[in-house]
This record gives sequence, structure tokens and C-alpha cells, in this order.
Amino acid sequence: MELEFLIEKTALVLVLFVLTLTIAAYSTWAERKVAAWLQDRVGPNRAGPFGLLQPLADGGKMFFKEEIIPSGANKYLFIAGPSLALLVSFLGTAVIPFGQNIEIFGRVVPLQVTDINVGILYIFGVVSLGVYGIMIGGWASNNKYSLMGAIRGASQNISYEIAMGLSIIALLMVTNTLSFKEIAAQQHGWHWNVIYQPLGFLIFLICAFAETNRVPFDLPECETELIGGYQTEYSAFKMGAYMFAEYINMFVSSVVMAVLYFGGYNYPGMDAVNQALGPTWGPLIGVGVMFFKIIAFIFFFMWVRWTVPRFRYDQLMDLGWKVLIPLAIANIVITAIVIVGFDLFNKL
Amino acid sequence: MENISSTIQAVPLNHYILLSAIIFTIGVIGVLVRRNAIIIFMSVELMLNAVNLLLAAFSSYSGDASGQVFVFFIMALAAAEVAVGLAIIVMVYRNTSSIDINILNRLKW
Amino acid sequence: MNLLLLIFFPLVGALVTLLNGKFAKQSAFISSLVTLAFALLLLGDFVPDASSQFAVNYPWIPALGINFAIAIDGISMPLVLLTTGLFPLIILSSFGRNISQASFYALTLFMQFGLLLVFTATDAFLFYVGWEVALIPIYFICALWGGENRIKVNMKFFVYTIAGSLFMLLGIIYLHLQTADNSFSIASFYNLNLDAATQGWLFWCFFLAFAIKMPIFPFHTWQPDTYTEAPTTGTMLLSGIMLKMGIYGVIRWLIPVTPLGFLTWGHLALILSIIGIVYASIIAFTQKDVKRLIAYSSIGHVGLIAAGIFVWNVQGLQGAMIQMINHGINVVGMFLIADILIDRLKTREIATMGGIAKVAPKFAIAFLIIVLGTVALPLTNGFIGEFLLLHGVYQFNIWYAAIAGLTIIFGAVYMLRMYKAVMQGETNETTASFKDINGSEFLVLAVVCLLIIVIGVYPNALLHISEASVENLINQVNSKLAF
Amino acid sequence: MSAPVDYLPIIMQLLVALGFVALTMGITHLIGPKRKTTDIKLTAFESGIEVVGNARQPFSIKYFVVAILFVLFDVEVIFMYPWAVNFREFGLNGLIEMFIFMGTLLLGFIYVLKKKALEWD
Amino acid sequence: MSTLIVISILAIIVLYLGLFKAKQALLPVSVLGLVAALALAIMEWNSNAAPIFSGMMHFDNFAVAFSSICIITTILVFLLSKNYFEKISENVAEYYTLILFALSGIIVMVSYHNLSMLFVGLEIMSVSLYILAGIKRKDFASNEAALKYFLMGAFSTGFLLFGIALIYGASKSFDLAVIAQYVIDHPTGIDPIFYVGLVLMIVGLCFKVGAAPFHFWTPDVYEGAPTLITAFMSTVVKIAGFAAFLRLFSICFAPLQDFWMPTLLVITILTLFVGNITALYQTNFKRMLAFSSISHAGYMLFAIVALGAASTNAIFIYAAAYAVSSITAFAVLMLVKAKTGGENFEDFNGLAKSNPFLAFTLTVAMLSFAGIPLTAGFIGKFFVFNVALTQYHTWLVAIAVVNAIIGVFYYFKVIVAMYFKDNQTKQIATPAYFNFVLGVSLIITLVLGIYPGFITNLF
Repeated sequence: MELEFLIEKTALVLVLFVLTLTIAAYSTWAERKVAAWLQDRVGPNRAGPFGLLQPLADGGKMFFKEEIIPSGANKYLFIAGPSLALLVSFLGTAVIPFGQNIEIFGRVVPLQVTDINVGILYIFGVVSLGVYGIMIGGWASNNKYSLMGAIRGASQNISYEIAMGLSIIALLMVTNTLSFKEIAAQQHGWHWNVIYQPLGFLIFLICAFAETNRVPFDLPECETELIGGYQTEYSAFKMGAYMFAEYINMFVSSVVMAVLYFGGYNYPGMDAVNQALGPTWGPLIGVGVMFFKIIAFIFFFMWVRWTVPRFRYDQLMDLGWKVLIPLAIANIVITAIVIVGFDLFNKL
Repeated sequence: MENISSTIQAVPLNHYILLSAIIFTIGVIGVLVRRNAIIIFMSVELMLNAVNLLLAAFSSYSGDASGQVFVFFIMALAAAEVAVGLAIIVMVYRNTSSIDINILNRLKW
Repeated sequence: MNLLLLIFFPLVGALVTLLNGKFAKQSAFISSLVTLAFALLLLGDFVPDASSQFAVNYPWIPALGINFAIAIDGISMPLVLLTTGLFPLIILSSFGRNISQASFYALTLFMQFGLLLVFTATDAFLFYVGWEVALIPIYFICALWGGENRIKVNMKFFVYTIAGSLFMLLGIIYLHLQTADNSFSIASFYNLNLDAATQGWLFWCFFLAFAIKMPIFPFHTWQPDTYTEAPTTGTMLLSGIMLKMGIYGVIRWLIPVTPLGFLTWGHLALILSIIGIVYASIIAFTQKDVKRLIAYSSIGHVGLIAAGIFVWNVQGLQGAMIQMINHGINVVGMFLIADILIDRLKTREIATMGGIAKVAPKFAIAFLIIVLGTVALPLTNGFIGEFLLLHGVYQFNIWYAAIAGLTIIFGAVYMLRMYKAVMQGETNETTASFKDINGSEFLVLAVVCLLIIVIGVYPNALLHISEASVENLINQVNSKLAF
Repeated sequence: MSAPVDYLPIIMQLLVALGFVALTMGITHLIGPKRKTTDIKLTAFESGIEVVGNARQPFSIKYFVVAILFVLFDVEVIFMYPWAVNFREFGLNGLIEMFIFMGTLLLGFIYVLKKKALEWD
Repeated sequence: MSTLIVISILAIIVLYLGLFKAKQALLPVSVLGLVAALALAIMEWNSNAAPIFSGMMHFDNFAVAFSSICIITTILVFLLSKNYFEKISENVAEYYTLILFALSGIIVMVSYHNLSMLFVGLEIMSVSLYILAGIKRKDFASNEAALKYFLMGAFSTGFLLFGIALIYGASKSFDLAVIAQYVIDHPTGIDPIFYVGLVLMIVGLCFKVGAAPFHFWTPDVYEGAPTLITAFMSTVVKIAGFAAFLRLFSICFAPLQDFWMPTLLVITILTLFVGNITALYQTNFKRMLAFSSISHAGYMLFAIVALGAASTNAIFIYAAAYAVSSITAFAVLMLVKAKTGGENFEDFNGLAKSNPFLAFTLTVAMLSFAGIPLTAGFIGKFFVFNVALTQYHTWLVAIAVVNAIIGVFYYFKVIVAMYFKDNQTKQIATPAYFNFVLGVSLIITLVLGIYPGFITNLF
């Protein structure tokens, strides 16, 4: 293990970390801008040009607020809840390839923190952990709303996780690998997985909404019913941590969707562009394409938020269990039959 | 490039056995000492995980995948056990409002 | 004539009796008579030499070399006769009592099946099965129709006997595993040559079972209570026939199979037997209860029989053979007498009785004959048996014979004293209205008295049957002991 | 095939994230204002209504059912991953075997639905 | 092997029958399905089957015999269950299903050829039983039984698994044949962890079969669980446990007898005494049966202690005898409890007068338990003693004899109550199904007791 390797990885991790934070921060800004736009308002415009400094102001404010821990709460868990939520949200991006290998200072650097052969499982594991943050925080608050929100959140997250997992299985049958790098590489050119797995993508998309507790699946925190749900008792940065975690999760979901279904950094004619721009600048275009896709997804998240009303809880569970899971299983069966049939046909 | 099993084999097998034995013993002691049904149950899970670890180590050392397949079996059946076990604990809790196994001594030894 | 018919007919009889609820006692009686007839037919074909006759041998559990093997020789023949002969009497004696239920008779006949198995089995497993099969019905008979304390007393009885027999089972299996041909056949058992230590503990395994059954002091403690609490029919079965199982077991299985064990422990067994005689006689002397008195006297007599066997010579063994039959007949008679007394007087206290001879002369005569038979007056059956037994013991050790003989004379005293107390003197209000014996009682007592006298006058008929077999058996064992 | 060293960056990322979380939590604790608090301020918020009892009460069994079903289904789903990755090599036989597995799973699923275990009303 | 498939599918069919409200069809379908499975099992007799499913299972004669006896006993349990489950819960189909699932686990347990299948079978069975023990949801005793059974079951599974893991570590395989070969190939240099694993497996299996000192859950669970479930647990489950135990030891560990025999010997003796002496003090019939089942476990352990060619036969016969007698005892107990509401010995008072047939069958069952000749129990004990004596365990058998004598005391308690004590109870109505089951059990007990040749030569 050479020093260069360590330096390279440290740099990547830090860059990715800062990027994540920035995107998350500016997602809050974007969300308000999008909302305003959709509702024909102005949105934040005081702090800096177009209110661009608003996230910084919001962030700073959180640090200067009094932190209140309710008397009935379990102090340690009360702190652990938001910390955990924030912590695990950062981890998801580690296995994502943001671009092809890039050559910097004569050294070939993969634009991916690490390529492990069980990348998808890793993402799953990390995302599953997110539910602990909600559950612990909600339970520790010793508030009825919080507890209810936490239970709803947990229940919803785990319900949709099954459908999500099943939808990915169909994808894996197409890709035959669990490594994100390979999945991304396979979608070279126009061979985006969404073409082979439209139903799978749809299921995944819905599940991604549910997993991130975004509208229309924001039942755990729905303000009108549960006054913030699991975050009712939180204040100061602990509340901010939950909020950050949510936006980071949104980012991670967008990234995963972009890579798994929309070809990641791939775009038609990439080879030609790479040829033209060389091993340093070519892949960077790919990174740009990737971020374009990500931002599109984030926008989509926001768009939906300000367009679609919230589900009722029974509708939510019905959708998860009675619609998505059977659909996902059907998707697997169809995919399997088609692929095996195709293989057999080819053999003949 | 070194692979996982050679990395695993870099640690002597006895260490795995010892570690597993320690974890297992902690589980056993937990079962015997604790009175809360959930914690007892968690101790049991700890025992199972000690077994999983041990199986994985052995499997890696002997270059035989069946040990890892067995881990899968254990995980799947442990999940089934979890489902049933938690259901039983909930059932008991609903009838007695307690999961302390000391109150379960209506039937004497 | 087929031996199987003899063995299984009681079973058929039991079934018929059970299904035949209303005429249960009649059908049981007829069944027992038919069985007796079969036995007599067999006797007709029987050749009084040392051989096993009428042998039947079918594989039963081939996996372990178990066969359904039965045969009759000179040693089992008298006991088969005793069993088949006493059953009609015992059944008949119960006619007047209010226990005449179908299940009762069915159990009785079922027991006969077990007893016949025991006396004819030449396969150790079969022997054990018969041993237990005889036990279950008698347990139920005693516990269902017995006295107040019957449950506790019978439990004791049952546990005692089963404890003994389970150790016997242990011994049997052990022996089986030593046989060369992997069988349970008695011949294979006889051919074993185990070392003395092994034979020593095997001796105890078997001895325990037999000693409890007989019973020999100090394994007798179940007996007086059980005899007292059991219905009279049960007592007759127990004392008349069942305890012969133990004696037969000693002759047939214990000593020939474990001769070296016998050599080591036989003397102790003999001493126990003689202690039993003395002990029982002393206890009997102090009894105020008719049934208990007879029970203890029975222990004394059985002790003498046992002593006659453990000296292991022809006289002793022949005496034992004939005395088994005599004891069976006498004790059935005695218990019937006691039953009649208790039934009429509703008491068992000897002290409350007296003067019955005046109101019931037939009864008095029968009672007298049976008592005389029991005390072994010459020309009654008891005489020849006890004479031979004492002779046998005498050959072994004069002092033992003296003690045993004196005690038996002593026994005569308490029997006669009882007769006197019950039958003679003045009647009192309890005995004044004593009704003399009626039809079925008369019949039974008449047959018993007849047998007492006939055997007393001509014992050779019986002795002849067993003589050759006994001699053969003794030679066989002695040849092993010499070596 | 990935090597153990590939997991190192994940640990690094974990450390960075952990550091960030600890740092921010520490900072907010340090620089946040500390005001005198009252008991009422520290009670749980229930829209201004006085708090009754403990919040940690038993809740609807439905959630529990969902949790248990999740545990079961999730484990079964995990079983499909290795199969899905390699299913081309298994060919038709592997497909049939997995369909039996899925059929069993589906039978259980239908049973659960039919039993109305997932009805929220 | 079709047996296993038939039973598994049957379980699902029954489950769905329940979903579609076909309650009347549950019993006939279950019983017919089991009869079919039984027929399929018997058809594989002597077919010299080779290990199947990549050596996972081996449906040899051993498996056929023990599967058959388990299926037959289950059929008897099912026949008793008419109208029983309806009374204690509304989810009737589930109970049939769970019993069938447990049975399919049992089939795996008796036919495994790979330790992983032992574990899988054991768990399928156990998990079903945890639920079954607690099916009376509102009943505290049932709850407690379920929880205790579950915790103890899971705990013992842990030991078993650790044992399996260590044995795997030493022999590098879960396959029984390979492990056996390993033992044979290394007569001296067997890895110490193998021995540790062996001991842990003994502990785990002893927990499962309820052998002392790992028996303490048994009485509570047996008493707390619904009677019919107790019947199932104390017969089929126990037999399966012993079959699995025996299969493992006879195939794999026979050459190591010197090592494990003393351990097992102590366990056996302890089991006998604990079971018998505690049974002696019980006033509750059901609880007495629970302790007696412990003592019977002791007798069956005998045949394993004295492992030899005849062990299988001995355990098989003992198990068969024990199963039918237990079914009888539990069937009568259910009827008596339905009438008097109690399970104590006094509740049996006067049964002989009011209901001679019930009393008679129960008596025969008790005699069979006590090992009196002409009943199947005697033959079972006889074979077990025979096996033990073959290995010169004379003292062991002497101890067993002492225990058999103790056993007589408590088995006769109920006979005494039925026949010799009076009580003005009215006639108990015995449903036809019960009469059938009792009759069949009675016939099996007597036939096996009188002419055991049918099953003594199987192995």
C-alpha cells in the first residue's frame, strides 16, 4: 500500500465529502427556490445574490440556537439519533463511480472512492441503517408524536426496502454484477439500464422517495398530523442534522438512480469526446453529465414534493406491500424468463 | 493482488476460534444471567453470530465454500426464529405487561 | 393331545367369560373344567421319565433368538396338575360371594394362562412373560375386590414382585448374551459355564424374584397384608398356586442355571428359609386374625419347602414337589374355611368365635380334615411331604432338621388351637346362627378333603411322576458342581 | 474480485463523517446559548396540552407485523442476490429452482395478504 | 424422498384451505395426505437409496422407519384433533399446517446426511413448535410455555451450532460420510476442537431431547402447551430427536465411543433418576407424563450409550411403543379434562366404572410405560436392556431396573385412581375418532407386545 494511494483516496474522500455537504446545503436553497417558482413566488433572495448565501445563514443559525433536551428523554440516545442519521447518510457515496478513470499528474485515478464487488449490498446496508437514526431519535424523545413518527418512519422504510431490493434483483440479472463500476461501464453509450428495466426503475424510484421520507411519503414527519414527527423535540443543530441527512439521502438516491438506471457518466458519443479531449478532460465531461443527471433527479424530487399530495398511511402501506412487491416479483420473473429464453434461443 | 481469504489466513486460526469462543461464552453468560427476555434473546443471537464467524473462518481456511453456505442457512433460520420469538415475546408482554422471565415462574420447576 | 391347547384354552375361556357377562361364573367354571380335562388327558399320555414331553417350539422374536417353547417334564407336570386342578375349586368357591363379575372371572382365567406358561416354558423369555402375565390379573383381583387397605397393600405387593422380577429379567438378558447360540432356551442356559463370581450375582438376581414370590424371610413383608386384604379367591390364587411359581423357579431355573452361585449362596438361602419357618411360626402363634394366622402358617410351610430344595437332594426335592401340591390343596381349603367363617360371622377375630361345630357339623368335619392335613398327620397328604422334606434336610444337617421339625410340630399346636377356639366350646351370639356349608362350598370342601386323604394314603402316584426328572436334574447339577 | 484494501477508503470516509458529526455536535453544544430552563420548557411537546403518561406505550400490533414480515422477506430477498448475479450460469435449472423458491415465498405472501395482516383501517 | 415433498406441499394446501374457509376439509385432507406420504415412505423401504440432493439427505431404511412411525403418530394426533383446535383458537388451519411443517422438519431430521440438514430440519421443527406451544394466546400457561420453549430451544441451537462449527473446522466437511471417514482416518490425531465440538453437540442434542440436566424446560412446556400439542411434542418430536441423535452418533462418532460414552452415561443415569423421582411427586397427570417422558428419554439414551448394531432397532421399538402409549394417555387426558376440568390424578377417579373402555386403554398404556410384558413397552425396554447388556453395562441396567420399579409407582397412580377409587362422574362421551385412535393404539400396543416380530428385524 503506497503513500500515493492513501493521498489519492484521502483527497477523493474529502472532495466527495465537501461536495456532498455543498449539494445538500444548496438543495435546501434549491428546494425553496423551486417551491417558489412552482407557486409563482420569489423565494429566498435576501442573503447574497438570488439568496445564494441562505444555506450558510441557515446553517449558522442552527449552531447558535439553544439545544433543548426534554426532561423525559434519554439523553444519550437523544443525541445519538440525529448523529447516526447524519453519519450514515454520508457513507453511501463511497462506492459510486462519478466518472471514468481520470489521469491527473500522470497518474490514473478512478473517480470512485472505492470499487468493491458488493457495492450494491453496501449501499443497501448503509441505507438500511438510516432507519435507526429515525427510530432512536423518535423513541428517545419520549414524545407521543415523535414515537408515532418514528414507528411510521421505520415501518415505511422497511416496507419499501423489500420492494427496492426486489427491483434491484431484476437489474442484477441484467448486469450480472454487484459492482457499481462495472454496472456503470456496462451502460456504455445508449445501453442505459432504464431501457431494459423500465418497470424496475419505476419501482426503484418510488421506493427511493419512500426511503428518503420525501413527499408524498413524508408520513414520519408530516407536519399537519405529527407536528414534525420524530423531530418534534429537536432543536438547534440536532434538528439540522436530521434535515441535512434527509437532503444527503436525496442526493445519494439520485446518484444511485443515475448510476444504476441512467448510465451514470455515460452519454452517447462519449468515446469520441474522450478521444478528442484526452484522458484528463474527457472523463470530466462524463462527470459533468453525471451531475447533470443527479441534479435532474434532485429537481424531480422537488417537483414531486410541490405537486403531489401526501399519502394516507394505509394507502402508503398498501402501495408498498400490495402493489410494489408483487410488481417487483413479476418484474423478476419476466426478466428471468426473457433472459433465459433469449440465451436458449441463441444457443439453438 | 491479495484476496480476502489470504488476508483472513494471515491471522492464525486459533485467534478466530478464541474470539468466537469468547463471543459465544458472552452469549451463554448473557442467557444465564439476564432476566429480560429480549436481552436473553439477543444473547442467543450473539451465540449464533459467534458460530457464523467461526464457520466463515474455517471455511476460508479450508478453502471450502460449504461453511459459508451454512452461514446463510443460519442467518435465514435465525431470521425465522427472530420473527417467531419476537411474536412470542410480544404476546407474553400483552398478557403480562412484562418481559422479565422471573414472572414466568407460575409453572415451577 | 397338544400342549398349546392346554395353555391357550384359559385365554379363550377368559374371552368367552368376559363377553358372556351374565353367565360369567358358569362359563368360567366350565372353562376351568375343560382345562383340567386337557391336563388329565396330557397326564394320560405322560411318560414318567426324565424327558421333556409334548414339546412345542415356534420362533417368536427371531431377532433375539426368542422362541415360543413349551414342554412338560416330571417337574412341571405336578404343577400343571395343581394349577388346572385348583382352578375349578377356586372358581367354585367364589360362587356364593358377591364378586361374581365377568371381569373377575376373566382375570382369574387370564392368570391361569400366565401360570401355565410359567410352569411349562422352556424359554427364559417366555418364562418371564408368563411370570409377569400372572402378576397383572392377581393385582387387579386383589385391588378391585379386596379389603379396605387394598390399594396401599397391593401396591406394595406389586412393587415388591415386580422389583424382583425385573432383576431376574436383567439376569435373563445377561445369560442370553452369554449363550453360544444366542438363544433363551433353557438348555442353552444349562450349558453355560460362567465363572463363580458372575454366577454369584446372577444367583441373587434370580433368587430375589423367587424369594419375594414364595416368600422367604426377609422378603415376605408384603405377604400377610396382601393375603389379609385380598378377596379370598385372590388369596387362594396367591397362596395356592402363585407362590409355587417361586418354588418352581428355584428348582427349574435358579439352581441348575447358576450352580456355582448356588454353591456359594445356597447355604445362606437355606438358613433364611429356616429362619423363615421359625419366625413365621412364632408370629402365627400370636395372631388373633384367622386369615393372618393362615398366612403366617403358609410362610412357615413354604419355608420348609424352600429348605427342602436348598439342601438339594432327592428326598428334599421330591418332598418339595409333593408338598407344593399338598400345600396348594391345603391352603385353598384353609382359606375357604376362613372365608366361610368371615362371610358368615363378619369378623376375623378368633376370640369372637366358638362352638361352631355344634351348629355346623359338616363344616366342622371338613375343617378338621384340612387342619389335620395342614399339620401333617399321617395318612393325610401333609405327612408324606413334610416327612420327605425333613428327611432331606436331615441328610444335609441334623440341626437344621431339628429346628425345622420342631417348628412344624409347633405349628401343629397353633393350628389345632385355632380349630379348638373356633369350633369347640359354647356358641355365642355371633356363632349361634352359623349356617352350615351350602352346595358349592360343600363341593369344594369335599373335593379338598378327598384329595387330602387320597394323597395321604397313596402319595406314590404323584411322587412317581416327578421322580425321574428330579433325579436327572440333581445329577446334572451335581456333575457341574463336582467340576 | 476486491481485496481487503478496497475497504480502507470506506473506513476513511466513515472517519471523516464521524469527525464531522462529532465536531458539529460538539460545536453546537459549545456555542449554543445556555439559558435558565424551567420544567415546563423541558416537557414533551404535545400541542400545548398537558402531557399524560409516558410516551413509550405499546403501539399497534400492525407495525410489529410489518417488522416481522420485513425480517423474513428481507432475508429471503438477500438469498436472491447471489442467484441473480450468477443466474445466467445456472441456466434453466437454476431458474426453475429459484422459481420454486419464489413460489414458496409468494405463497407465504399471498397468505399474509389473505389473512389481512397488512390491512390498515 | 417424495414423502418430504408431499408433506411440505400438503402443509401449504392445508394452509390455503384454511384461507378459503374450507374448515371441514382440513382434517380429511391432512390425514389422507399423510397416508399418501406414509405409503410413499414405505415404498422406499429397502430401495438401497443413495444420498440425494448433493449428499444432503439419505432416505435409507433408518429414515424410512422413523419417518413412518412419526407420520403414523401424527395421523393419530390429527384424528384426536377434531373439534379440539376449534375450542382453543379460531385459526384452525394454521395448527394443522404448523404440525405438518414440524413433521416435514422431522422428516429432514431423520434422513439428513449433512449436518446442515440436521440444523435445518431441527429449526423447521422447532420454530413450528414454538408457535404451537403458544397457540392459546390468552392463556398465561401457554404463553409461558411458548416463551420458555423458545428461549431454551434457541439457546440449545446455539450449542448445537457451535458444535457443528467446530466439527466442521476439524473435518472440513458437514457431510456425515466425510466426517465418519475423518474419524476413521485419524485414529489418534483427531483435532482437539473436534472433541469440543462433539461435547457441545451432545449438550445441544440433550437439550432438544430433554435429557437431564438439560431437561428443566420440559415439564413446564409440556404442562403449559395445549394437551394435543404436548402429545405431539412428547411423541413425534422426541422420537425425531432421538433418531437424529442416533443417526449422527452411529454414522459419525461410533469409533470415538470411548470418548463420549462416559459423558453420555452420566447424562443417562441422571436423566433416569431425575425423570423418575420427580415424576413420583407429581399430582398432575400431564406433568407426570412430562417427567415420565424425561425418564423414557433416559431409557432411549441407553441404546445410544451402548451404541451397536442393535441400537437402532432398540430405539425404534422403544419409540414406537412409547409413542402409541403416550397418544393413548393424552387422548384419555383430553377427554377427562373436558369432563372434569382438571388434569390431576383425582380427576380420573372412578373412570373404570363410568367408562371401562377408556380405563382399559389407559391401563394398557400405563402398563406399557411401566414395561409390563405383553405390551409394546416391555419389548422396547427388553431390547434396550439387551443392547445395554451387550456392551456389558450391567450396572447401568441395574440402575435402569431400579428406575423401572420407581416408574411403577407413578404409572399405577392413575390405574389406582381409575379402578379403585370411586367418584360419581357421569359417563364421558367419547367421540368416534377418539375411540378409533384409542383402539388403534391399544391394538398396536398389544400386537407389538405379543408378537413384535414385525418390527424387530427391520435393521
